[in-house]
Amino acid sequence: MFKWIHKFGSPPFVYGVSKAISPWIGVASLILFAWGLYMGLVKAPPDYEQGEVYRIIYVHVPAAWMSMFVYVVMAISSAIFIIWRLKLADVVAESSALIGASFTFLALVTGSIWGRPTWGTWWEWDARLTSELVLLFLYLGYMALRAAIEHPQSAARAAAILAIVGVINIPIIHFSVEWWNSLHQPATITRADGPKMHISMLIPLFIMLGAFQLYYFHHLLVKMRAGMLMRDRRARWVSERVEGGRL
Amino acid sequence: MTPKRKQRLILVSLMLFGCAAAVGLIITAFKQNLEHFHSPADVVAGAVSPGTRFRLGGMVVDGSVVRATDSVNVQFDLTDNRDVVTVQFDDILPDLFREGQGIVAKGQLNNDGDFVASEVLAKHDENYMPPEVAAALEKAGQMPSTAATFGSKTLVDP
Amino acid sequence: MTEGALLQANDIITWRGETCVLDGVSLNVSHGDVVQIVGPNGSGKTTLLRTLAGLALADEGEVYWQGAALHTLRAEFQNELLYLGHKPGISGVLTPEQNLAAFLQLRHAVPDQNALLEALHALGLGERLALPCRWLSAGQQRRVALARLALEPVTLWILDEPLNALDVNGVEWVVSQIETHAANGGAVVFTTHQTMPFNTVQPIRFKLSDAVLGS
Amino acid sequence: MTEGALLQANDIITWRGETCVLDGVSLNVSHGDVVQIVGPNGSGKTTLLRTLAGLALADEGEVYWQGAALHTLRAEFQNELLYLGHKPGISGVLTPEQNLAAFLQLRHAVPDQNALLEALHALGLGERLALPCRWLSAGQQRRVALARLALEPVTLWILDEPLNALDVNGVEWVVSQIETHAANGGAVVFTTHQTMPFNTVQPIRFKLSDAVLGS
Amino acid sequence: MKANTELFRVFSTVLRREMRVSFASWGEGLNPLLFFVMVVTLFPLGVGPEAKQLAAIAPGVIWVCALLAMLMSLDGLFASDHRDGTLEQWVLSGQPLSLIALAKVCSHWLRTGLPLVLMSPLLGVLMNLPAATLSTLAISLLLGTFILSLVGAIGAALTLTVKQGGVLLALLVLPLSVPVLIFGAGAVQAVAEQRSALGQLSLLAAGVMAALALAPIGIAAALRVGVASGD
Amino acid sequence: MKANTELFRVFSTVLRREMRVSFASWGEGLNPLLFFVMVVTLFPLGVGPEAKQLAAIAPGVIWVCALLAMLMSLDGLFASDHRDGTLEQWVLSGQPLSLIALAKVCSHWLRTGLPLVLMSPLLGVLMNLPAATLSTLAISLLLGTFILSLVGAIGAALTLTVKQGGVLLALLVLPLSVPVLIFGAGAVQAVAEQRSALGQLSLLAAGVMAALALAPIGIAAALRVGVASGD
Ligand code: HEM
Ligand SMILES: Nc1ncnc2c1ncn2[C@@H]1O[C@H](COP(=O)(O)OP(=O)(O)OP(=O)(O)O)[C@@H](O)[C@H]1O
Ligand SMILES: Nc1ncnc2c1ncn2[C@@H]1O[C@H](COP(=O)(O)OP(=O)(O)OP(=O)(O)O)[C@@H](O)[C@H]1O
Ligand SMILES: [Mg+2]
Ligand SMILES: [Mg+2]
Repeated sequence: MFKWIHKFGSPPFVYGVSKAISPWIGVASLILFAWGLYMGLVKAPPDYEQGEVYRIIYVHVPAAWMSMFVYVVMAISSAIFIIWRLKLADVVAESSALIGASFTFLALVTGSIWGRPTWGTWWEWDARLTSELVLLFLYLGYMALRAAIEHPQSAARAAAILAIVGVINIPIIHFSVEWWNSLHQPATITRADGPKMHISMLIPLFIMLGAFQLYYFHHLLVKMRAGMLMRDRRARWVSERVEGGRL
Repeated sequence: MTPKRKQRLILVSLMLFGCAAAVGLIITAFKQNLEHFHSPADVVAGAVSPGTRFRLGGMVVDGSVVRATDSVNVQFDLTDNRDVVTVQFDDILPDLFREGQGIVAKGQLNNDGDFVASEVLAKHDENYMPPEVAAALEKAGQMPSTAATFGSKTLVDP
Repeated sequence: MTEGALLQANDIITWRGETCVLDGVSLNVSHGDVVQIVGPNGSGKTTLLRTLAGLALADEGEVYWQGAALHTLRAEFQNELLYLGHKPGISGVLTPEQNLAAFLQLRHAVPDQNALLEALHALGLGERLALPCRWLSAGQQRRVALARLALEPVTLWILDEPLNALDVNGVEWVVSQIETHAANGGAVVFTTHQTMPFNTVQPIRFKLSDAVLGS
Repeated sequence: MTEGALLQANDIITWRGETCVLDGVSLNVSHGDVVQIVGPNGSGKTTLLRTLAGLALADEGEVYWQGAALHTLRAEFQNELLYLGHKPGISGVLTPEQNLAAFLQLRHAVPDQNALLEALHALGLGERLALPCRWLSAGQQRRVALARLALEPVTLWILDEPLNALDVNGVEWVVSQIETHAANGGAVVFTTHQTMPFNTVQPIRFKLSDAVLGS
Repeated sequence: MKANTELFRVFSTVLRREMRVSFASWGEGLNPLLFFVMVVTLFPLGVGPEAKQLAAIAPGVIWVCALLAMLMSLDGLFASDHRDGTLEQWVLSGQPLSLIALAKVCSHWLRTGLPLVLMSPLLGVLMNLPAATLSTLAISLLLGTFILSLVGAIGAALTLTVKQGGVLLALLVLPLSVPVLIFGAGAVQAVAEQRSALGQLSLLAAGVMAALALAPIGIAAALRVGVASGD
Repeated sequence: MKANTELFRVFSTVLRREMRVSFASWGEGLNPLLFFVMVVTLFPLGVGPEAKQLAAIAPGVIWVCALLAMLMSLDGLFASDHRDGTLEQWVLSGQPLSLIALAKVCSHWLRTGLPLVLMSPLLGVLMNLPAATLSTLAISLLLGTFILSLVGAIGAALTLTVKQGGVLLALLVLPLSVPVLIFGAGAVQAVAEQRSALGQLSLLAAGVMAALALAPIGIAAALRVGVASGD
């Protein structure tokens, strides 16, 4: 078991796999984006109450979900790094921060734009909105902390601690709409009794979600390769690859 | 058990106790009214004195909306199915402001007992569907309640 | 793994920036050993001592305490360790007595007040007991920190340039402490650029070469 | 007033709290003199050196520079003085080069960049030119400060334990600098608890007794 | 039993040492209090002393100022211990570092948070807060400042080796303290608007318990990392 | 002529060194700016984001925050130079200490005051200040923060050897900075009420000139005393 993890967690192996599959994932994500946007912006019907405005959902919701998903990935790999000292896990966490922050920013911006016409305000210090803003700050803090500590090993561990501490924010984001009867609407899709959204509107949403996911994985794989090269720059497998021109 | 182990055990159990206490307190908190707003019934009962800024939550009474012809000024009634408070507002209302819809208004009572709002927020519910589907559901009498939960927690069952 | 070694370092490799400061260092310390790490300025002595104490993480290699990896029995190891580095942990606003008492109380339920005063007197600080440490001279501050050698009965001492700023008497005091400690079966790892007038022990010299060349 | 003395201290008395640290100290330093202040820890060496440099004020007594009281010609005196204390004025965030350049520029309109690099290389810091000083080892930091000895052509050096943390090579470098300086007619006042391998000069030893007794 | 008293001894040793340090440098202790009082009293000067306007912004102003005062004082929480090597000694003491950290935080709160709490009713009066809100103000600050001490200490420990880490500290601690601010000011606001503040206060109390249970572990882990990176 | 260039060299040497230091530890430079932005944006959080109310208190809030940001950054102005011995070296450099002090203050202002000034119009917009007041806000801050840097540096130098002298610093500097706050906020208020702000602004300018002329001497004297007391 441990041997197995070791093989599949070893940088040279991961580097090779990543190099082989990341272009395909990138292409797939592009296709899904085009398809999802077409379905969402053109094919899907307008909403009975909101009319056309609601179409911002096709960016807002995937971005919001990804913002949380990426953070969870970051926190879990940070925990793995702290507990088992697996350096690859740290590379995953490091590579996720920036894109996670971008998703969060996107969710905040699209939410704000959507909130103005529907709620009557760009911003309210409501539980969902505030906790999502906190998430953005956590991402920024993570990156800033990494950058600020000069000793790379210490930087990695300190940032990992921060990522783990901050993970309490994720359930707060998700359940805030139930706990605090907030301005933000309760869950439409992620609910026990099934989605409260018409199927013709729902399908494009899932396509967009797929596109966002694949885009994240593509980005992650590419950044991880750079991270692994940097970290293992003194290792033999890197010099072999450099000499062989197989970066 | 070595003393070190024992120490660790004590520390861990203290930690667990702390977490449990936190969970207990959170549950108590949610039993309390964490709403940021008063209901019309509170206002009529005199819970808030004029001049105090506060939020008022409730449902817009059907047919009560009166718009001024020469300005954006608008007046409507807000209810929790028990009492009614008149609200005045002179700014642009959000798209989702409808009669029968829950809203929250920020402002203060004037001396006549009317609520002068400086901001009105409307909330959208979790349902998304095309207009045709909505019409069909309406016909079948299966339309989910449109009163978004924003004000509904203060609503008294009629 | 050498049988019977108290402290053992295996193939420690530490990089700082693009410099390999410790380039595969292995070291054994047993009961009664007095080990002096020698090497020019910047050769990695401080880095090595901090790694042995478990303060700094090595990039590769592992330190063992009585046969088990350090990080698996941190508390047990630390209970047997006294580490004094370049910054000896003396607060300038506290008096020598307060400073020492805080350290002793962390180890023993009831610190021996008499022994404490005795040690401070032996170190020539008898007239300075009530003075905040920031008013003391450089050598006097160092003496306050060194008083712990006489007060905390642990097995392993790791001392980084303990003689800094000490006068001749101070140096002799440290030497005699080390000799007594080794005679009692304790172990000492230390560095210094000065020559130490040892009488009863012959320190094992462990040489580090200049880090720059290893880069 | 002694004729021809470069630096002269007359009957310096300094109290710290209830302790008389300097109890009427008088001292003469002339061109070519190398004066070593000796005394046990806490005997007032640092206090004396700071008084000579004009950093600390004595309760009584006066320091003269070329016959005139220090405070009457502060700038002229300071233009001829290099003082290196326990804290040598090296900022941890700047590189060795930046640190030194700032000092040189305060003295000379155009500091000699070549000489600067040469001195740093001679002190074994050639590979650390771009490293912020806080990453340097204790001895390397001290070396950066000492590089000024080779770079600022002034008459009087006042050095408080310049050998702290230095290795054998470092000590030799300092010794040779002091010897050259004295041979060129400069004057040096310094303290150290270590023995220094002087070849061409014989330092004048000026003894301070333990301050505690003077209280 | 033995292990129990042993733990208590570690805690009280560190607490006593810290109290001694802060007595010796009394200025440090007064710092945040003075800041708090000053800023709150500066506001009427800058904003204009209209009674009604003041009362409207008072809960927010007082709470923001308290938060800032805590944040400021956190910046140097471990700095001097790090500089003089005490932190290294604590890490190597063989005692639970999280307990030492907790003692350190408690002493920090006793000399910064508690004075704020005691002073706050007076400032509330100065800012024309209705008398009914004063006790809520004090209680919310009591709970809130303690959370801030605990959470802030994680930030302070994480930024240990960052030169002048104040910005970073603020960046790290603020997201976690925004909820405290919202519930704290919200509790006072609620009473001012004649609603019950019990909900907000129990959330703050929950925060205290959770932070007490979890923060010391975070602080200890961060301190280990900070000390390891040396310098 | 010669003496002239010599003085300029001293000034620019110290200024350059200080700029290097602050580049190397970028966090330090950002500290006050971030503090400023943070506090100003925290206010809507605590007070409630209502546009009209915000605009009414905005000049005061922005000015108070700027004053605090400056005060905070002053606390450590000479601390690290004192700790590592650079200050001793400056005192002994044989160059006019007041000039060195002035360079130090200028570099302090460049990396703390100036960013505040540049950021202030944006914050004004955030706080719903009328557009016409923004330039006055910036100009009043430009003059005011420079006075605060100069006057504050005297305080920082006086409290050099006081451990954690922040309290003392604040006590010393505040009385002198309250007038700056009143005129500064007053100028913005005046424009908001469509009166002329010329009176307040010229008073601030007078303050700058006076402080430029006198403060460096005070700072130098205080530094000498601080260094002499050693430790
Ligand atoms: C700045 C404003 C906003 C922010 C920060 C925000 C944030 C979020 C977040 C974090 C989620 C994911 C929650 C989860 O999966 O647990 C979410 C979901 C969602 N948001 Fe928003 N939102 C904002 C505005 C809006 C507006 C104005 C609307 C529409 C009226 C809206 C509609 C939705 C919907 C439909 C979902 C999916 C709910 C589900 O899980 O089924 N959001 N938002
Ligand atoms: N980031 C870095 N990049 C390059 N070299 C570094 C870096 N950080 C530290 N170093 C080098 O690592 C070495 C650390 O050495 P260490 O402090 O262990 O020396 P030492 O043997 O204790 O020296 P001393 O006798 O002066 O105390 C120094 O040579 C230092 O210059
Ligand atoms: N406030 C005070 N009360 C009493 N004694 C004091 C006070 N301040 C300083 N001292 C004493 O004054 C002396 C100062 O000595 P100084 O630092 O000059 O010694 P030194 O000869 O340089 O010693 P070292 O060799 O350790 O560097 C010390 O003995 C110190 O304890
Ligand atoms: Mg060393
Ligand atoms: Mg000395």
